[in-house]
Amino acid sequence: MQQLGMGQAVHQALREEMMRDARVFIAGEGVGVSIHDNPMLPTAGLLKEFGPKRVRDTPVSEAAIAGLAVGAAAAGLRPVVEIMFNPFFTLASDMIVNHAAKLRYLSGGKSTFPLVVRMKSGAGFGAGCQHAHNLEAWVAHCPGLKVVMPSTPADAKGLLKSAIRDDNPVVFIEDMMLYFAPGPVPEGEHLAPIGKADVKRPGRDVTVVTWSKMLGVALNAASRLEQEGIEAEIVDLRTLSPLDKETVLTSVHKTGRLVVLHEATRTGGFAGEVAAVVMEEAFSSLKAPLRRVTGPDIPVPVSPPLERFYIPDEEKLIAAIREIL
Amino acid sequence: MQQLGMGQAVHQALREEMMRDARVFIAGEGVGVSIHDNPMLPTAGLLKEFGPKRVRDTPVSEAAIAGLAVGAAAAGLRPVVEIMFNPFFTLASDMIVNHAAKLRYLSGGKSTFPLVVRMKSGAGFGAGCQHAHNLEAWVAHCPGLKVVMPSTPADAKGLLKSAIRDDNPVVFIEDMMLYFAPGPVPEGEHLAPIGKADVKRPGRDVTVVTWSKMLGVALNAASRLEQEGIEAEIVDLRTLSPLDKETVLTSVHKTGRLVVLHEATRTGGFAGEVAAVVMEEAFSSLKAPLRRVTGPDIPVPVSPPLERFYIPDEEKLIAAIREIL
Amino acid sequence: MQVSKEKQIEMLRSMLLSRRFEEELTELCKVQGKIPGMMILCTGQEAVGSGVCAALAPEDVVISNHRSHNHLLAKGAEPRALMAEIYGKRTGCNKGKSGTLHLAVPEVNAPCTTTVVGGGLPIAVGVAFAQQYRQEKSVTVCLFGDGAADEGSFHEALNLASLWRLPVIFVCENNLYAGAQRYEEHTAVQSMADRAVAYAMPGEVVDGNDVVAVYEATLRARELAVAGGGPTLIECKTYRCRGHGESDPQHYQPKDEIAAWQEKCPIPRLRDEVLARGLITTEELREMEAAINAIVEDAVRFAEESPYPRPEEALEDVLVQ
Amino acid sequence: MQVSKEKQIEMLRSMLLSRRFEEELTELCKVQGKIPGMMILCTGQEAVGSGVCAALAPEDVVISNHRSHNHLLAKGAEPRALMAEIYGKRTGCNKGKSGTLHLAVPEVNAPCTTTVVGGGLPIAVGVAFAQQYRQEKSVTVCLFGDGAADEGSFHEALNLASLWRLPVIFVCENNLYAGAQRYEEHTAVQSMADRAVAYAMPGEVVDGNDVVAVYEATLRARELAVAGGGPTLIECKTYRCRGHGESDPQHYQPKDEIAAWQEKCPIPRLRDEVLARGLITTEELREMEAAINAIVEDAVRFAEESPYPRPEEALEDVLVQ
Ligand SMILES: Cc1ncc(C[n+]2csc(CCOP(=O)(O)OP(=O)(O)O)c2C)c(N)n1
Ligand SMILES: Cc1ncc(C[n+]2csc(CCOP(=O)(O)OP(=O)(O)O)c2C)c(N)n1
Ligand SMILES: [Mg+2]
Ligand SMILES: [Mg+2]
Repeated sequence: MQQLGMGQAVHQALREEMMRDARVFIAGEGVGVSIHDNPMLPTAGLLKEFGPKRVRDTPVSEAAIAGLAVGAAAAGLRPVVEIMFNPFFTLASDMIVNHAAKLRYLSGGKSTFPLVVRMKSGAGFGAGCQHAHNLEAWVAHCPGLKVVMPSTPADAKGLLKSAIRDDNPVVFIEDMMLYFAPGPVPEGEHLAPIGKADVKRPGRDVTVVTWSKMLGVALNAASRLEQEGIEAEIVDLRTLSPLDKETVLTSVHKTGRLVVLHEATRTGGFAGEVAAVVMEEAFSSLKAPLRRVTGPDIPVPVSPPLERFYIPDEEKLIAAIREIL
Repeated sequence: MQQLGMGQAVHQALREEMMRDARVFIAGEGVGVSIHDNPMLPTAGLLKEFGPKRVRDTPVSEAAIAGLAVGAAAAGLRPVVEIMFNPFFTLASDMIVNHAAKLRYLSGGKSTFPLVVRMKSGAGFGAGCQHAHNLEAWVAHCPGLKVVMPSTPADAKGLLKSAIRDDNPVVFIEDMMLYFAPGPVPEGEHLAPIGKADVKRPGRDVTVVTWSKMLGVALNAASRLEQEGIEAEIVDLRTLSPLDKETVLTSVHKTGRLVVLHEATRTGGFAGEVAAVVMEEAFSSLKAPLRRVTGPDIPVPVSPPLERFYIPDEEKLIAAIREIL
Repeated sequence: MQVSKEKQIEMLRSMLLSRRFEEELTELCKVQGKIPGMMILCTGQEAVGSGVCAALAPEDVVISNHRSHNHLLAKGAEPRALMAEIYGKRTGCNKGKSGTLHLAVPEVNAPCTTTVVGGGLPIAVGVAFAQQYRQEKSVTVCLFGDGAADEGSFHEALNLASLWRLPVIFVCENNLYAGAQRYEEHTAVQSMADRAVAYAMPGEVVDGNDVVAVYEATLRARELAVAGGGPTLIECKTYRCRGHGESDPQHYQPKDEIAAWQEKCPIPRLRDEVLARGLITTEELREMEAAINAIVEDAVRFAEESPYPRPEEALEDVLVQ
Repeated sequence: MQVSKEKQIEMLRSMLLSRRFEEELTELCKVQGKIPGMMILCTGQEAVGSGVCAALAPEDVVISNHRSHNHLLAKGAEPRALMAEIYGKRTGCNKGKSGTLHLAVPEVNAPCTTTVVGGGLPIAVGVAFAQQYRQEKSVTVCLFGDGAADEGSFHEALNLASLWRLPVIFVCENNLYAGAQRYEEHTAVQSMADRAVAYAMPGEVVDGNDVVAVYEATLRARELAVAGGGPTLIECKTYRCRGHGESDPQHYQPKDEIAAWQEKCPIPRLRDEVLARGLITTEELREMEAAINAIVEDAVRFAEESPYPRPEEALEDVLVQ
């Protein structure tokens, strides 16, 4: 099977959907001509292939970029717009949260807004807290939006294709660190279902729920624990909203133990939602307290030792798992 | 003791702090001359008393209003700005989340941003989802911000005075429904500590954690349950961030049962954080599953029966409590 | 340019319908518990929506704001469906989910109305982008207030629309107030139309109480837009004769200012002229008014008699399943 | 107006220091793992920050953006503290939390620098509000790029600043590119200074490679501001000779365009003139350059030898305790 980084997988999904459906266009800052000339990045080459009508470089105007998507979707196109980095979601958030997410409801179900907002996220680049701030918990708190956060190139391709075909607004969050790690990706028509979690590794002792880049941390920790005969089941949510409770609950019913791992800061992070669902619906199966392994409640710092301190790693996850075994 | 609505209590706090400290000024849309001529509202009369230098009506420019606060605070003033309704927080969120909350950290602790952002929130006015959208969970997910959400006029006065004297950015959220219900408020210097929850009613059978307007629902439910000999302990968080874990945990250790009640939509709501903290630190005390009583995952609708359906009420809370007793 | 008799009569009728519709609301919203939410009316500003929409084709799109009744009625919205929605009834155009503030009427190409001030501008740009993308000969009109022109969204939207020469018409309804702020209390710029310069876009000021002038300015902007000439900013100078909303005591609006502008009401202005020029007889006018009365009364009756949605219906229409 | 010899020498020195400082960074950032994050330089644009800051008093405030080294050095920031921060060292001006992109130097009245494009504009307005509130005779300068002028925050900030006649100077550093977009690809307006009209604010275009012109324009704007005349928008037309960041291959910037602008480099331009006019001797110049070399080398050595913060120090400085 072809080996692609997640950036290339996103590129392939965009390319295939643009070929399939003339209503699909992409817009954003540098989605056409970019300050990077790197084939590993999602939109590289699309301008050349599809031309300036369907690949639109925009001014530095996040509200207009998101509004463009809302209006074009209302008028029947299928926009895929990019908000360069997650912290700039704030600037687009009125258009996405008060408009994309609500206007269908406000129309009594008459208008539809089939749009995708792609955002790059993730710490680890030394760019600091105005470039790295994982806000998936914000978006997952907004009825009317779907939230996808893939962890593998194959999922990224399959989920983005599904997102583009979805008639609802989908926020699609890509951890930049994943752009550069190749993985197998099915050629051609490969769709992954939005709203389905994926057990990336089965195990009977503890359930680790995670998503996006942290999946790698979870899998590495799991293989290390295996040496000691500890079997961690790794549940990759893939979609935060709608949340696949069933897969999470099935796993916790089996293991009786829950650890949630995410890069976002701890307080108010989406781990809380996962914990609440389990505490509501799998309480009787629980054998141990919850553990959350997350970024601390600080902005992402720049200095390498500080940034490493911020990002959750295998050691922290393994320690947390040991605590509840 | 004087009986004031929460609007009047906020007014008193603003007035006293403006008299106490010449660096305090207020700004926002209609904080001076307003389309309402109602003494129950927080800023009524302040323009008359303090004049246009310290009571600044602004254009409809939420980013500029928040930026005004960030800059003025950096320069040593103590701004108290108003974002008219919670959904418009989106428009100010870059200034508040990427700047007010992060710039101190980015300065290595050299710059300080002593500012307060007041926001009106709450459903029940038939104004619909672009005016009513409880987003306290967003703010509570941002390191560098404190989040206060009072439930009584006395707390509103005491917490707002503390917020204005706090050297950190504080987001102060007022449920408009509370403006019109009078309650006792201490005269003069009355400070409530930010970061301390308050047990508004003791009980041994179940812990109900709530805040803001929902406290009233909780207290009414508690008195009704009392008739049947069920004693609910009502914990009013008052401050979402920093979260007073101790008070919550002490209560759950005693009752062994947790219900979290908030008006915000369910998925990703702050109830998840409370649940996670309890599941982490009071697991062994828990006798029953968690229950969350929240708004459903929909935008706030306008039609009266639909809006009533949205807002959590005593019946729903009582039913939830019964389920876990 | 000579505006046809039919067009003038159409605009008079459009303004009269809007006025009658809102006169009903003025009374209805005083009745406790009858109408949910605030009641925001445009009494005296009817020439803007009626003049603009008279210049549009059915396929043209209108994006309106919190003061939308006239805009939507002028675009052809069904009075019954609007009134029922304003009541919060299940038969309303949005099943009671939107109420008066965010009326969406896709049937007449008003797919969404936003009460977030300035929110309509980037959305209108997106709709116009789709029209250009599909090479349609239609345009999008965004109606917004003078206060909205201070929002960042105004700036980003106009810059992008001009850059891409999108077929959009930005109509600033300058009614001299933004909430309780007088125009000069919220901006230093003499005229909002001056802001067109900042985007290399044509800007035009028109008498917003002269429906014919509004109509003609919109026609010109539309011609330019469909010809690929890009957007226009039209500022319609008018006045908010009533409060921001019906609960507003208007304590900050000078009485004589209100009186002076009531004198300039666009409806008698056109009515007297078409009567004087014999384009309509008193008899025909009375008939028109009677017909409009009947329509509005029927709409109110329909709204009154319609059922409220069932509570659980609140759960519907969030996502496409 | 005659600019004093001292002022001209001061500006030459300021530009030379900035250039040398960044020349070091050009090399240092190529060394794997030495400098965290992106490296964004202003080579060729030094006349802007150096000209602006030469016109300011110590109490004046500067709010800068992602391309800040020249702005901050010109305002008097300590090269050691800046370099150590760029290295992410504990001795950096922000203890390694900010790095090169958001250098805050409150000691020289640069309390915060933001890399959110356009983010500095509303903040500068807030600082200027405080200066007016306290009736100080100081001003605030916001330096931002041409791309930032398309953000909504630009619009809201300029409208409010003009409305309240705040003592703020908006300096748009138009280097012809915003990321990979050429100026005319991101806006249709001929000149960003034209946007001043939209706020009834004076707007001025200056040659951004003529440090004296920038200095004089800033002086005029400062005089106006402290006299209560409100804000000015100054557009400095210059050019981004290097990529957006050091990793940018500049494949979209025409080679001859770059070459042509390198010819217009502001440093030789002033240097040759002061030499020609005998304001400085070759000898003095060589001494100045040697002194600057020593300062920069010392800063690099200091940064190299400084320790990194301990990991747990990441937890400090979030809130005032
Ligand atoms: C983003 C936002 N801020 C504030 C409000 C509250 N608000 C509603 S209408 C209004 C005034 C708008 O004035 P203008 O744009 O001139 O429209 P007009 O009401 O005069 O028709 C304000 C401040 C809002 N709805 N949205
Ligand atoms: C709100 C926001 N959007 C996007 C970016 C990414 N970005 C960083 S610099 C830049 C270009 C800015 O261009 P300009 O304002 O002209 O400044 P210059 O880089 O040319 O000095 C962009 C798009 C950002 N930092 N902030
Ligand atoms: Mg107005
Ligand atoms: Mg630039």
